[in-house]
Amino acid sequence: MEFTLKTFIFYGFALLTIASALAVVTVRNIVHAAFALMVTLFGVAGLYVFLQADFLAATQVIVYVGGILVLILFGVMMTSGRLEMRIHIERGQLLLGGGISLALLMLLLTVIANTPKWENLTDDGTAFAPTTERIGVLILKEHFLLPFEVASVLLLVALIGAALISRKEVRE
Amino acid sequence: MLLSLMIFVPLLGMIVVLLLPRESEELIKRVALVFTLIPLILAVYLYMTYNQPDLEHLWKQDVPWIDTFNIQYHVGIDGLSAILILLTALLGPICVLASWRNIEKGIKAYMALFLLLETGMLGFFAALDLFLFFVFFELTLLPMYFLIGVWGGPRREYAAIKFFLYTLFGSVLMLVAIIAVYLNSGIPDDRTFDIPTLITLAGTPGHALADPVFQRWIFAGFFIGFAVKVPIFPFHTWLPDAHVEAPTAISVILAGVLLKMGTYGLVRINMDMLPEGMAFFTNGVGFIGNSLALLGFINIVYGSFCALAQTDFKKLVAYSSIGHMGFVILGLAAGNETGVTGAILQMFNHGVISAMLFLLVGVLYDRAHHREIDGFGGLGNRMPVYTGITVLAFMASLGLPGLSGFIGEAFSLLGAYERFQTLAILSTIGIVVGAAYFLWTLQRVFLGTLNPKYEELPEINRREILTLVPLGILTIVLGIWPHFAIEMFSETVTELTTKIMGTLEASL
Amino acid sequence: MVVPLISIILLCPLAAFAIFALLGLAKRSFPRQDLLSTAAMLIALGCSLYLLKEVVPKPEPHTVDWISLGKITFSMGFYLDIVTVIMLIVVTLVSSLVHIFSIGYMHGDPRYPRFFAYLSLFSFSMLFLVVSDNLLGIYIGWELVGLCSYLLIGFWFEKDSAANACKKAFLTTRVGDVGMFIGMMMLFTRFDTLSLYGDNGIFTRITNPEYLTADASGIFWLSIAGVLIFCGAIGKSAQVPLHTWLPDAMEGPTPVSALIHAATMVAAGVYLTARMFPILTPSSSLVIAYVGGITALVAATIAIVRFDIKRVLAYSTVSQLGYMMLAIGAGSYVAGLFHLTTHAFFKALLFLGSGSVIHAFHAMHAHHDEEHTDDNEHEHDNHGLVHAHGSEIPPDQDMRNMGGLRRKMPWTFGTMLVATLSISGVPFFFSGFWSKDAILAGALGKAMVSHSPHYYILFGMALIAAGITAFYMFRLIFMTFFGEPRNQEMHDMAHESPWVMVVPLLVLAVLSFPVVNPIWFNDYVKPPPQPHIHAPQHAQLGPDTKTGDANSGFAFFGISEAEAAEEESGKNTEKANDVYRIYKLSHNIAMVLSICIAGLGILLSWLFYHRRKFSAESVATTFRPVYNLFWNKYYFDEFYDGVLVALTVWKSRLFAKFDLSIIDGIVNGVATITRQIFAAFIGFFDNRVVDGIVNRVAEVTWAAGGRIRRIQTGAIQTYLFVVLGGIVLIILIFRAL
Amino acid sequence: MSLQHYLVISAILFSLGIFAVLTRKNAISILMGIELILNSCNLNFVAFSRFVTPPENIDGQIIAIFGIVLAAAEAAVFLAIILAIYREFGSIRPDEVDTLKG
Repeated sequence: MEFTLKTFIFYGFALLTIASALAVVTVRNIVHAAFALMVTLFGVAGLYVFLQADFLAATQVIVYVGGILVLILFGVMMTSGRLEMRIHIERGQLLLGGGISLALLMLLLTVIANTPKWENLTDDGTAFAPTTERIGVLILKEHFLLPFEVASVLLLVALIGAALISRKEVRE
Repeated sequence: MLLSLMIFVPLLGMIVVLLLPRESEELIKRVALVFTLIPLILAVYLYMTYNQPDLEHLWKQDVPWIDTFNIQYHVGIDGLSAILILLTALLGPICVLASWRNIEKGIKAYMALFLLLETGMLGFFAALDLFLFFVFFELTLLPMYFLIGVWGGPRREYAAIKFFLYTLFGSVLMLVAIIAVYLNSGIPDDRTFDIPTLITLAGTPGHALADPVFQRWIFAGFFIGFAVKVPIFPFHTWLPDAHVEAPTAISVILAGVLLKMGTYGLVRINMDMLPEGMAFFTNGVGFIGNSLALLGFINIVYGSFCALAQTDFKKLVAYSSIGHMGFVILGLAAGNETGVTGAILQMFNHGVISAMLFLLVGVLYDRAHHREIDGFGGLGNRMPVYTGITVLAFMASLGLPGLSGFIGEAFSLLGAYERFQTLAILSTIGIVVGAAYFLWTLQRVFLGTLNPKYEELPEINRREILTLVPLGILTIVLGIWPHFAIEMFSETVTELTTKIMGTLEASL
Repeated sequence: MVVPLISIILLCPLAAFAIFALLGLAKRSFPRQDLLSTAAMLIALGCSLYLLKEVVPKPEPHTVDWISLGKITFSMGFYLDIVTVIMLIVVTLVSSLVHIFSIGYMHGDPRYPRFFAYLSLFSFSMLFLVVSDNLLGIYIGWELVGLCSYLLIGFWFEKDSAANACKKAFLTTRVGDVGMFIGMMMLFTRFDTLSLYGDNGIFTRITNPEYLTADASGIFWLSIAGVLIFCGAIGKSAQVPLHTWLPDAMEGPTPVSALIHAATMVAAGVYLTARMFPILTPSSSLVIAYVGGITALVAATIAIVRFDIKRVLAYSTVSQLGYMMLAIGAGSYVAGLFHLTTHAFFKALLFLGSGSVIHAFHAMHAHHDEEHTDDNEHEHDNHGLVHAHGSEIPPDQDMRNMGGLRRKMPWTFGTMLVATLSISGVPFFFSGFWSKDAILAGALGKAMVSHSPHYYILFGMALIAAGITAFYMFRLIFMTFFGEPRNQEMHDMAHESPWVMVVPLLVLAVLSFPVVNPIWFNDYVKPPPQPHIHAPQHAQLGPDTKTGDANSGFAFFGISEAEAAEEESGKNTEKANDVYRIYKLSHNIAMVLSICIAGLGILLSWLFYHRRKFSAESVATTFRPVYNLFWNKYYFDEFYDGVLVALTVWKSRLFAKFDLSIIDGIVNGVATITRQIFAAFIGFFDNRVVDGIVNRVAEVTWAAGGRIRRIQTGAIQTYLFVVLGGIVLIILIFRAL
Repeated sequence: MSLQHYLVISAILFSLGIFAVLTRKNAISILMGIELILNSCNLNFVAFSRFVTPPENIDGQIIAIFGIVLAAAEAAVFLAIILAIYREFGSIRPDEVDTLKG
């Protein structure tokens, strides 16, 4: 594997993603964690670009960064207040959780390394073709129409549900 | 096909009744009536067509049921079962009508159980597979237990459990006998429960089933099972209790049909399948050879005398049933054409007449709320129509010629006299005592001065008359022209008696 | 023509009853049931008279197969010979007259329509019995008339005495019927049929050795069967010892007594015996004759001391029925049937007459009831006798309240006097004389021919009974119609009955003269052959001589048997003439004796009850034991009630108790033992072992649950730890494997 | 830039997400962990779509879009629940919300 600018940028994004994700799970201040998450999401969006998923990368940025992250920040603001900005972590739990996560990681890595089918599947450098139009056709015209509709209903239900749960009891 | 339809229509009715809401009582009763009328209509059609060869296929069905044991769903009709099915189907709607007003609680469950009972009874008379036969036999037991135990009189639990245990005791012996017959019916892969096949096998010389000693034991097993049902002395004490406690319609079914199941079984299994056993118990040699006739005689005399001593109207009728079933046993024991014809006629006629008697007792009980014979008096003046019908029923029951009860009794005795002279002559005591208790009852309840307590007793109503009239008409018609009934089963009886008498002659 | 006519005769009264019964179900009634029933009977009467023309000498039965079972066939059918027709006419005639009489007598009764319906049903049953050609048919009619008798005796069932009487009548006759049924069973088993006539009938097969051997055992068997069949007649015709029901049956309305309990139903026993004449053997004949003779005498003696006008007539009926039985037993078939016919008319007349008297008194009944009961008791005290049943006599039937009625009720008196003269055997102008004389002559002739002391005794009994009959019948007439009124108040109220009641009396009175001509009777009615009576004197009879001259007196009744014997076989003309001569002689002797004894009876009665030369009371006191015996009816009722009925009831109680305590006790005992012993063990096992295990399991589960539940921390992260840790572990383990 | 690269990144993200979910004592942190897990999944989908299926087949990307939609919905509901819990318990510490404790 030759070391090109492309690979350099790829590794840069990968590192950014992993490092910021690490920050998400380690920093004590929840607001910092939220910002670290933002970076992670950006990183993933970049990786999507490398995977020639341009529409998805854009969606990732808009929805995650523009939507979900803002939502999370609102959540932080409404629940933590001024006092509870810091995240408490217990030592035993930390060790146990770390152990399990590490074990899981090792497991996954072993699986990845030991699956012959997945070896040598490199980027063959096929020309980039914009995906937006095809996604649009697939979702709105071909066989993903139904899932799309279902997903939209799900979203609607979720939003109504969220509104219902979070509002104050009228009766009281 | 039609036969299966007839058997399972009441079951369908039960499901329909169960689906109806509990509150719509009128609807439930009507539905039950409709679902008991359908078998009656089919039975009338059966009466018209049972002996037409081109329609024979309508009245039988034979499909595998449990292949592992070669059990089939085999139902069919011959003269004997046809007449009893007719009786059952006739009493069905009458009983529903008789329950119209006097079942106060749980009419839904009552009707559902009743319909289940009817399926059991019809199936029993039609079954031609021993296993199926037993299943239907037991199927009647359960609804009956609840019908007596839930809707009965003050001692209903006692009566119901007594009925249940007695019958169960009998049916256990029967089951043993059935299994013994099955195991001896052939090599392991070729065993059968099929009754016609078994009858043929039992008549094949050299076959395990044809062994006289084997047949004797099997005969005894079946006999006790059926004897409890008939009931034959000394297995009879459940009957008065069950009758006294059961609601009117259930008494009617009990006396009208359930007792006939015992005697039907005696003919279908004990006589037809086990002629050697039958011959052993009726060959007139010694005590054993007279035992069946002796039991008939004891039933007649004992039942009649016990009836004479009763003070409870219903108990009296119950004991009279025991007496009358004695004639059936006596006629069957005779084994000749006259006797068996008389016995089968007596089965049918007793079904009709005792149904009338229990309905009549029920009418009185519904009005006066007690059944003490001595507590009435002079009702003849107050309720002339009721009295008239009662006189008809009593006279039919005490064997007045011209009414159907006479023919059965007379023929049973005529037949029995040929074989068991002394017992037949002694049995005529039952005729006199029978007249005595009915007339005495008639006097105590209807004659004399009117008991002032009952000056306002209402006359029998239309619905009650409607339940009684068909039975009354049958009583008179069959009394005048018994051929209507006899022609149904005369062929069956001829075949049967030829076999029995042949076996008897060979064994002597 | 025969079958349709008989069908009409049967169906008319049946239809009259059916209309009543069907409307009754709808709780209505036909507006004029009385006219309907009467019309039905009159039609039947017309048809019966017409049937006289249809009689042929050797009739064949008209049958249909009723029940066929393989080899055996029971047929039902009609048999029409002269005897049948005579019975038909007697029944329909008397029945019609009784119907008409009842229109007046029963007027105003609350159950007026029902009475006529019952009468119609009775008439149907009786006619059915008469025309049946087989024993089964006869038995059916037999029992049906019994039912009607039951219903009609108990017509006024509010009276306890009536309710008792009807039950007694049914049960007593049923005892006899059972005997008859056993007889039928015997005959059926032997002959495979219950038909009497025709090629396959019993009377044909009886001579066939295939069915019955003529040796001693066969004859013995036949004798038993004959006597058993006769048992039915004993019950129905109220012969000793089953006679007690008939006097009690007087509780029924008087027209019923006239029709059923005097003229027709009770005579059915005689009819049956006559029908069964061919199977009678010497021994069974003798039994029948003795039963008849004893009955005649016993009933007559009881009748002497009765005060109830209807009871006197009832015992008289019993006595006369005994006569008829005696006649048939003695072989005087024709005489028996002739007496049946004449008796039917004059006894019906007597009953209807007494009904007329009772009707006249009836209005008084209500408000004199009490004081007359007192009177009766008073009188008993005077007699110093225990009158168990005395106080039961209704005042309007008590002859001691009557007297001097002949001026008040001339028609009733006149007609009843005719009947009394007839029954007493006053010579020459009354039918009863001829028939009674024929019976006496028959018995004496039989005695003289057979040299059997039995028949001499029987003749003596019959003769005495004849005398007593004359005595008590005139006692009745004198006490009722002559003398001074004993009860002025009742006497003043009495009146002659309306014409609907008087006309039947007149018709019957005419029939009590020898309208039914004995000569005609003898010409037409011939006794059937009795193949099994091989009396030695008959065996050698010659074919001879039909000459028995019909003008030489009235010997033909006796001759009939001889003639029958002649027709049968034999050679010896001389012997036949001998027998004929003996019968003729016996007839002359019997006639003289019977006239004498009847005269004696009437004379005594006149002296006792009209002229009062002797006091009946003093005679009674003198012969107190005998009087007591008569008064208490030979203690039959006491015996039956005290012994037989009590025994039966006791036995039934015993059985019921046995059932309840022993049989049911065993059942319940088994149940209890099972529960107590078996169940105690099972209970222990159940409590300690089975339940113990269940409880332990439950406790362990409970405790375990208490601990294990702590795993449920409720914190999601704990669960996640466990789940993920578990997954990792599982994967690791599987990889390791 | 082979498939394995993406898979390794995805696996690391997944493990970190799991770690956050297991150890964090703040519900919002847990939500963030879940978002990480979801992202790793999406990344996998897209990577497999890119390398395993034919180039014109982009089903994996569409699944990833649905995944994002799901994540959005989930986030909304999750936060709503957190708000409700906060109102109820005054805390969003998951170990304090233990009403289901046995």
